[in-house]
Amino acid sequence: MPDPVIASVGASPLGRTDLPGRDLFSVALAEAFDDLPDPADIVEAVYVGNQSETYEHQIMQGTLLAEWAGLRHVPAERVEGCAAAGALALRHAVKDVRNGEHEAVLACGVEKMTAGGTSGATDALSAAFDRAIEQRSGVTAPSQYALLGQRYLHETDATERDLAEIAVKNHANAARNPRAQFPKEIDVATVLESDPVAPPLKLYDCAPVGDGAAAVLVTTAELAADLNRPQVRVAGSGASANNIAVAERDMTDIAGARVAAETAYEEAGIDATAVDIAEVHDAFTVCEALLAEAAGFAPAGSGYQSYLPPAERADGWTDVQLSPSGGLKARGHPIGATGLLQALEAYEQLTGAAGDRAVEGAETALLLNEGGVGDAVTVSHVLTTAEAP
Amino acid sequence: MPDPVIASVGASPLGRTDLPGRDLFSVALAEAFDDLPDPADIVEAVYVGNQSETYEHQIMQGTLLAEWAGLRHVPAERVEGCAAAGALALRHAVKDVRNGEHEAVLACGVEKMTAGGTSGATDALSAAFDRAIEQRSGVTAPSQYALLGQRYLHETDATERDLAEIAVKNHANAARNPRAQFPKEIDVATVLESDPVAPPLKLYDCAPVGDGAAAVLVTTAELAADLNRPQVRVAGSGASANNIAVAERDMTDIAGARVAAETAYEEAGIDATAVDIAEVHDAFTVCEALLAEAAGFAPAGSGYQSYLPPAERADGWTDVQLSPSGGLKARGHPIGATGLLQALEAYEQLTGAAGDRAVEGAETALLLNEGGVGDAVTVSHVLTTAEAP
Amino acid sequence: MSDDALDATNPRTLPGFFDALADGELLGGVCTDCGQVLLPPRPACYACGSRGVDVEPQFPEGEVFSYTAVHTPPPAFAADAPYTVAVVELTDGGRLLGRVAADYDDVAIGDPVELTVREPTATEREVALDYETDWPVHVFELR
Amino acid sequence: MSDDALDATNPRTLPGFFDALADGELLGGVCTDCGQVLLPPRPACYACGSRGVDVEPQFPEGEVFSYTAVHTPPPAFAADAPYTVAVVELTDGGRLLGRVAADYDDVAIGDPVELTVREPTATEREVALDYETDWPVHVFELR
Ligand SMILES: [Zn+2]
Ligand SMILES: [Zn+2]
Repeated sequence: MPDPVIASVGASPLGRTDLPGRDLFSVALAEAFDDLPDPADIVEAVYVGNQSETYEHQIMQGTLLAEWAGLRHVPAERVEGCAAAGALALRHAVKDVRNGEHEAVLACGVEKMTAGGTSGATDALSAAFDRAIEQRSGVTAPSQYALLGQRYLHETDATERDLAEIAVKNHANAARNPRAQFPKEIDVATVLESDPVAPPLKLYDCAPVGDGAAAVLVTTAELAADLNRPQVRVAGSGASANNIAVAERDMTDIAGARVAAETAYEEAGIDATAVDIAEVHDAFTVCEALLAEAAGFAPAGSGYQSYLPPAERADGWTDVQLSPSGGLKARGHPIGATGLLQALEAYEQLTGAAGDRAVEGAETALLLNEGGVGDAVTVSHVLTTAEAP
Repeated sequence: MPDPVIASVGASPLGRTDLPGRDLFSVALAEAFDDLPDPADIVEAVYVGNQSETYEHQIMQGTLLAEWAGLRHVPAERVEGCAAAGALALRHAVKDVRNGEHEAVLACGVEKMTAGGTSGATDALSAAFDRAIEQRSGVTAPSQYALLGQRYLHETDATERDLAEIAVKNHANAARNPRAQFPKEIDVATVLESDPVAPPLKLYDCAPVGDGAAAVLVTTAELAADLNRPQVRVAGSGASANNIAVAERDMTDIAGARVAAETAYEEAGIDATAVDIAEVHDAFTVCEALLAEAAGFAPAGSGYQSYLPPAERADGWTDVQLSPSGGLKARGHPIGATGLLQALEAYEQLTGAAGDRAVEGAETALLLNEGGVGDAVTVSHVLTTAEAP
Repeated sequence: MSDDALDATNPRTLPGFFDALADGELLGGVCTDCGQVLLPPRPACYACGSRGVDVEPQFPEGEVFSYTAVHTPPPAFAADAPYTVAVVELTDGGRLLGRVAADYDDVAIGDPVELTVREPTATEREVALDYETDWPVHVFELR
Repeated sequence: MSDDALDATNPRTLPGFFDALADGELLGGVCTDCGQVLLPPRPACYACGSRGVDVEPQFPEGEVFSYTAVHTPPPAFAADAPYTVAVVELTDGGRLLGRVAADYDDVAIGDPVELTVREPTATEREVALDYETDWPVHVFELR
């Protein structure tokens, strides 16, 4: 089977922008194809991750963005698993290339979250919850995650201060990321004293609402070499659903993420100890703790130590560095683009393009992108450095 | 590569129902797995075609329906290309099986269109049009198709009466289809005298709004044989986007559908003359005429003769029978399920389960499922009779 | 699975489930293979995959498994905020999310609660889908 | 493609395009390779794939290519129905959909029309996305 690689990446500005979604995509596309032939000369299929049609009252984003890239008669579609939509798009591109369906596929993601105010985003995000019981009870994304967080604090030694430290760590990372929505350091007090949203979560435990688009070009290793592009190998891909309702899951063993990560590890022929950096889905601070455990980086109950230097973490922790980009929390979380922004960060880290925030010696990255609350769906990829064939 | 086959099908009642989408899916699932082991014993991945989150304020349909089928830790996602969502789900299932990703995949589709009244459906469908120019000009699905129809009548010898005859033919087919939303014959006058919707299209030129769900099990030929199921081979699959805006396309040469059909023919190693029956996307009567031409069944400008017996059609027409199910027009058009209802019809025709409406000697079927207006995206499959291996 | 038609009177569908709930009866699916309780009932068990699912009344009491307060509500519930929600583990083993009729500060994990059912408010009816309009709302009360 | 930043003042973005339209100027993308006109401008040409796309004013006249009347409007435009819409082939080669300020019965394929621009109505502003609020609406008038 052909070896799928990421051959190029691009992203729009992240945060509160004055551009519609398709224009954000234009910016991401221009960056991704800056040194390349026209997309129409290379790309054979397009997948678009997009969470909600309500932000811009627009479905058919596959067709729309393919056309915007100058591609008319190619397969193009939108894929949706709430905030995992971006990694679903990446996964389809990877599968098409490794199965010989196509030589080059464009995975993109876009979300224009700020077009309808905060209440518009709150409403759009709540469509990810089970309608019959959860939505009708008035829960929100922060309160759903707070239910996970409350239980996690109950079962483990973690404290609200630990969760705050995760936010502090991710902001510190973002401060060195020119793409970040919030490229500034914060302190623990700022998190602990921020407005209550859904206890134990406060405003600074929550990833922001924001706009953004990303584009990731997946090709065969041969084509990437022909194009003279730095390449990163996609060594494994896994995906797993779990119950849609939070109540019916194990709320502290994030089993769907565990299955997705293990599938990706198995395909890559590695285990968790081989991972140098991981971009995990810290939509809320507690997620980073839970996902560190699900990914096999941390023993049960000690994932909250992700903010500590490896030497200071509990026995059984790996040396992984989590979310060098700043994570969803500080890099930004434009829902449908997030999974591709994770891939972008890993691409830059593994190709020596991460500048000030480079994690020294990073050769293997894990991506964990989730949709719905927690692991209602999880998509995971293992990326590794690659030599041109 | 493994030979992908359809091994089972199921559908809910179609039309105005009092069941939510997930319950409609339960009905379709029960039929599809009536003679089979539990889904969890067979199915390795789930794709859900669904057009709009607004009908039931619900995204994450992949996760939700997988769980409803008793599948927890499998890849599950929603795919969306407006009304082509169902065939996109089928296409992913087919690709996964033929590429050895999975042995059995469940392709399903659901749409609960009647949960928000007619204005809800009109609004939800309009999200398929380009937002910037088309939606802001106040167009609707019927008026968009009317623009195609008006041009078609201008360029060809077709008349409004011919379009009406297409509706009459499809109602006559539906009258023999126990699954049809409108299982009753109508006459030409009923169509011509029905309320104007968007000239030249009248109420009876339009497929109805309605609820529905469908489930299609795609497996290897070997597994279908082990399960003792009648099987239909998926011999080819094609997909193509086109411009999102109607104005920017060739409005009478439906090029996206042409590309999708030709890709499916090529994979199947056949041409249009080999096709015995075709389920085409007659969301509006004029579509059947346009798609008969795009699929290579009819010479340019004579597709409107689809309602005539083969012997009475113009030279260059094949002997194909179009939409024995009654088509979207009379069988029903629950958007995200439609592509799978097309597959269901072909499955029943090719396995001798079509009862009164069986097309004698049918061995090869073409499916054309479209999303957006006309061919903004088209997904096509060629199905053929298969002997158990 | 039962041979009854899966129509809106069947408690294996949401309309049937909420009809029973409106009468004060919480119906759960109970897996005949592994005992998992499914709230609401559904065609198959997510824990083991079995389609052997009985429908049985669930005892309307349980304990708080996790809880929080919603300070930034969806637009339709703005007037209620902050309000408390919880995941409750019921006596018969199922888990169900719902509102708690108590201040956040008065709730703790492990607290015993009772399930009550009320008609939807005018505001809730306004944001309901056509088929949800008469569906009741369940609320947990501290015991 | 131009080196200018792709920001909201750039006519290669929708805000830039509609700003110019508000001033009465219809800007199109014109492919430097195959001449295709793209309305509104976009990063690449759908006809040939080239990213060589210039932005040029388009002459605001053309002919009706197809047309219809909307009898069953979206909720926001209910008061206007029935109204006429058309696909217009512009003199410079691009095609654009828009409303026609004429009764359906007074329009025919081939009729010459002129593009006019007006501010959005209060109703149109109500259903606009935040960033669309001030975008103008174009209307074709029979010449
Ligand atoms: Zn069970
Ligand atoms: Zn060109």
